[in-house]
Amino acid sequence: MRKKQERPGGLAGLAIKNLFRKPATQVHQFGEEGIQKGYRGKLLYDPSSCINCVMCMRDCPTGAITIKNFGTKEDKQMHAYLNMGRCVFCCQCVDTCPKKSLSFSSDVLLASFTRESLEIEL
Amino acid sequence: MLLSIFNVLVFPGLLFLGAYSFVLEFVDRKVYARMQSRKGPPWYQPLADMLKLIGKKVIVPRNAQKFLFAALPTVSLAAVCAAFLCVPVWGATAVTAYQGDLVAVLYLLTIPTLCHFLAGYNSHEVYSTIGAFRTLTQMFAYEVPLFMAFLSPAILAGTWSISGIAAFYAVHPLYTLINLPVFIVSLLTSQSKLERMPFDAPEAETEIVGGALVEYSGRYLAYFRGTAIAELTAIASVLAALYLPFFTGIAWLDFVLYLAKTFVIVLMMVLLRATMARIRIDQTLKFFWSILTPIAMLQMIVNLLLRGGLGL
Amino acid sequence: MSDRNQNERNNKVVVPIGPQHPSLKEPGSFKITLDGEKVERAVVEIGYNHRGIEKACESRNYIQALYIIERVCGICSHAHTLCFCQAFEELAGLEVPRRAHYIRGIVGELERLHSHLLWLGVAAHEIGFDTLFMYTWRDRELVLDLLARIGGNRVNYGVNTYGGVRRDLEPELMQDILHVCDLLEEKLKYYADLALTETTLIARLKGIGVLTPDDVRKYSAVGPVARAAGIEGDVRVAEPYGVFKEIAVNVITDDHCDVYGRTLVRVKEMLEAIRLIRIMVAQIPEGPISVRAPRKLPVGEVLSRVEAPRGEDIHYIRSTGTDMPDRVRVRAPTEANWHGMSHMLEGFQLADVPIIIAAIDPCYSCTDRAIHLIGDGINQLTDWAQIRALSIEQYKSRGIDPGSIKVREF
Amino acid sequence: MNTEETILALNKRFPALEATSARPLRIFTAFAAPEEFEKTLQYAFSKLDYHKGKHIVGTDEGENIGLSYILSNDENVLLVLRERVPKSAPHVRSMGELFPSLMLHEREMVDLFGVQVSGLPEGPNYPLPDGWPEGEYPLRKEWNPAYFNKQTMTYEPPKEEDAK
Repeated sequence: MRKKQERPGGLAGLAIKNLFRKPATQVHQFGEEGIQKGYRGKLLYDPSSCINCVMCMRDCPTGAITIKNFGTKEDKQMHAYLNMGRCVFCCQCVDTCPKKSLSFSSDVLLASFTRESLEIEL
Repeated sequence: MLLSIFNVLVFPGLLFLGAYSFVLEFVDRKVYARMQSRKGPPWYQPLADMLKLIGKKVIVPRNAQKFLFAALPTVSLAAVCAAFLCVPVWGATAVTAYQGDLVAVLYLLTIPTLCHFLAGYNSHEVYSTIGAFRTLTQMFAYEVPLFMAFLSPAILAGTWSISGIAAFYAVHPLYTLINLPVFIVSLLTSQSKLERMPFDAPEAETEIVGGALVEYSGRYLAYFRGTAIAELTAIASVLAALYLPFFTGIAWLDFVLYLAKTFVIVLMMVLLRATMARIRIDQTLKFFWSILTPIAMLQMIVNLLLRGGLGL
Repeated sequence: MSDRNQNERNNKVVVPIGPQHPSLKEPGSFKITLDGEKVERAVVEIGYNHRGIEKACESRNYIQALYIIERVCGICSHAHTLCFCQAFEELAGLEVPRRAHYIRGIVGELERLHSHLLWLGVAAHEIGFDTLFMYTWRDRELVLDLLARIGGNRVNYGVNTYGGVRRDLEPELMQDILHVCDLLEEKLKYYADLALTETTLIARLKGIGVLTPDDVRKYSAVGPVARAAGIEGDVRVAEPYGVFKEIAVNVITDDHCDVYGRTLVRVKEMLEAIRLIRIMVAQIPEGPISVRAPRKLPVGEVLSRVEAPRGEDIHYIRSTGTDMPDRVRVRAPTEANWHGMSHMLEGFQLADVPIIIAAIDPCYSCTDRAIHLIGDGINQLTDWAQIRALSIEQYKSRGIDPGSIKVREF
Repeated sequence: MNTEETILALNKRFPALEATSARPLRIFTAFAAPEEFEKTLQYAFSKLDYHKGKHIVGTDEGENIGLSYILSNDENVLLVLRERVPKSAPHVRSMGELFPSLMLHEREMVDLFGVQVSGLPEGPNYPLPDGWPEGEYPLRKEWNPAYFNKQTMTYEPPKEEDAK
C-alpha cells in the first residue's frame, strides 16, 4: 500500500456525514425487529406423532427436555416439558427427532421473573 | 441592588449558568452520539443524571480527610460559577466586569483542576492517586499555552477585562482573524483542561477507571459533574468573548449571538472529541510543550509588535 | 505489609487491573508494578472463567459434547466446533460432502470478519477512540445478522454437526452474503486507510507491546500476534483443511512486531476473508450437506486443528470405543498467547497496558474453559433471599423496618 | 524436519517410543520410560528443533496419570511425547526452561490432576479458584462433580456403606 500522509482527525468527514444520517441504533420494541427468519427460539411439540423414543432427551446437551407418556404403550398421552433455564436453544432435539414431532419457532421473548415459570409444558 | 442580585443569582448569573450548562451538555452528548451514528439521549438526560446522582448515597473512604473530601466539590463548583460571572452574556458587559478579570478568570478556572488533584490525592486509592498525578502533570502541560492563548487577544486589545476585549473586537472585527492560531490553541488546551478526548488521560476510564474521582459518589460526585459541565459552559463563553466577538448593540440580539457562538465552540469541541484517540500523558506533554506553546508564544510576540505597529 | 512498605520506599505502586476493570471484558487479573508510569513487572493471573467444560464433555455423548464445545468461546464458536467435528470425522473416517466444506468455510470466514471487527472496536475503545468503536460494532451487526440467518443464532450458530452442516445456504442468502461483503469491503478499506493515516491512533499503537520473532518462537505465540512479527503461522496454509484444500489463502504478515502490526494484520485479514467468501460463494458445489455420522467412535486418539480468528486452535479427543469421549482437551488460541503477556507488558506505560492486553484478542473463557455447567436452580433463589435478608438487617440497623413492606417475590 | 524424518530420527535414538504417524503432520509415540522422558524432550528440542510447546494433555490411565506433551516445529508437525506417572506419587520436572509456553499447562496439571511439578516458579494457581479444597483433582476419573458442594466448596462423596 502506498505510504500516506499522517494526519489527525481523519474520521471527521464521516462523523459529520453521520450527523445527517439515520442513527444505526434504534429504540427496542417488543417486536420481531432484528429477529431473522429461521432464528432458533422456543420449541414446538406435536404429541400426535411422537413415538416416545426419547432420543431428544438423550441428545439434549443440558437435559432441558423431558418427554413423558401418561398413557399406555398403545394409547399414548404424550407430554413434553422444557426447562428454558437450561435450554441452550441448539435445537439438536429437532434434528434428532425421527418423527419430526419437535420443531422450533422464532419466539425469543421468553424471559420470566421466577425460575419455576421457566419450566413449561410444550 | 435588587437588580444586581437578580443578575448574579438568576440571569445571566447562576441559574442561567445551570440551565445553559445542561443544554450544552445535552448538545455535547447528543451530537457526539449522532456522530457515532447512535440515537443519543433525550433532552432531559443531563438533568435526570444529575438528580439521580444527588439522590445517591455518599460513601467517604475511610482514609480520606472527611472535611476536605466534602469541601472540594463545592469549592470547585463555586470557582467556576464565579468565573462565569465575568463573561458578557446579556449585552456587552458582564455582571462583574473589572480591569484584570481575565486573569482572575484564568485563576478561578485553575481551581477545579487543583480540586481534582486534591480529591484524587485525598482518596488514598491507587487509581485516584495516579489520576491525581496525571491531572497535575497535564495541568503543567496546558497552563502555559492556555495563559498565553488567552492573553494574546488581550494584548492586542490593550485591556485586561473580558468585556473590554469583547468591546474592542466589536469595534475592530477583522482583528479577530489575527488571533486565529491562538483560537485553535485555546480550543485544544480547553479540551485538555476539561479532560476531554483526546486529552483525557487523567480520567482514562479504560486505564485508571475514572482517575481522581474514582472514590467519589452521590452528591459530591454530582457537584464535580456539575463543575465539569459548568466549566464547559464557562470556557465556551470565554472563548466566544475572546475570539468571536461580534456585537450588534441590541441586548437580546447579542444574547442570541452569544448562544450561537457558544454552540459553535461546543460543536468544534465535540468534533475534536469524536475523531481522536486518547493520547498518552507523555505525548500530551510533548504536544503541548513542543507545538502549542511555541505557537502561542509567537502569537503573543506578533500581537505585541502589531499593537506597537498599528499604534492602537 | 512489609512488601508494601518496601514498594512505597522505592516509589513503586502495585496497580491491580482486574478481575473487575473497565478495560477487561472478562475477568482476569493483572498485578502491575509501576515505577512512575512505567510498568516494571506484570503478573498475569487467569483462571476466573474455569467452567469445567472438559470434565463436562467426558460425561456426555458426542452429540451433547458438540454443543458444550460450542460454548467454550462466544466469538470463535464455529472454529471450536469445526475443530471438534474434524477430530470426530477423522476418527470415524467420515467423508464430508464438498458443499458442507464450503458452507463451513463461509461461516468460518464470516466469523473471522465478526471477530476481527469486534476486536477493532474493543481496541479502539481501550485507547479511548469511541467513535471508531461504535462504527466497527455497527458494521459488525451486518455480519451477525447474516450469521443469525445462516445458523439461527447470533453467536452460537450451531452450524456444524458430525459429517457436515445442519443447514443449507439458500441462493437468496448467498446473494445477501455477497451484498454484505460489498458493503463491508468499502467500510473496511476506509478503516484500513484510517489505521494508516490517523495520527493519534498510530501514536497510541506503534512501538508498544513488542514481541519480536525470537520472542514469538520462545513463547510459541499464534495467530495475528505471530503474524504481526512476520511469522507465517496460519493453519489454513500449513495444514489445509476442508475448503482450504481447494482455495489458496494469502497469509497476511507484517513486520511491525507491535500492537500496530497486529491491528494492520487484522484489518487486512478481514479484506482477505471477504475475498475468500466471494470465491467460496462463487464456487460452491451442489450436493448433499451432510452424511450420517455414527454415535460411537472406534478406539483411538486424534489431534485436530483449525485456524480460529485468534490463531491456531487444537483439539484432542481420546475415544475408548463408547459414545462418550474419554478425554477432550481444548487448546484455545488465546491460551497460547498468554505466555508472552508479561514480557509484552514490561517496560511500557500503564496507559499501554489495556491495549497490549487487548492486542492478543484475549478470550478468557477460551483459556480457562470449563466446573459447574448446570445450575441447580436453587442457588439463585437462596441468594436472592439472602440478599434481601441482609438488606433488611442493614435497614433495621438504621432504624427502618422494610420487612413490613410487601415486595413482589422475585 | 518433516514428519518422516522426525519418525526416523526418533525411532533411531529412542526405539522404545515407537513413533508412528497415521496421517501427515501428526506423530504419536508410546509412553516413554520416566528416566528417558526428559532426554526425549531435550532431544526433540535441541536436535529435532521442536521449539514450540503447544500444550500438555493430561489423561487418566487408571492407576497412572498420562502426560502428553504436544510439541511443534516450524513445519507445523505436531509431535506427541508422553510420560506416565503413578497416581499415588505423581511427580514430574518442569520443562519451563525449554518451553516457557508449557508452564501454564504445567500449572493446570498441578490443579486438575494433582501432578507435582518440581522446578515450577512460584506463581498464581491456575485454573481452579482460591479456596479450592486440597487433594481434590477434578479431572481424575474418580472425581465426580455431582458430589461437589458449591456452597461450602467441599467434596462430599457418599460413604461406602451408604452406597451399598
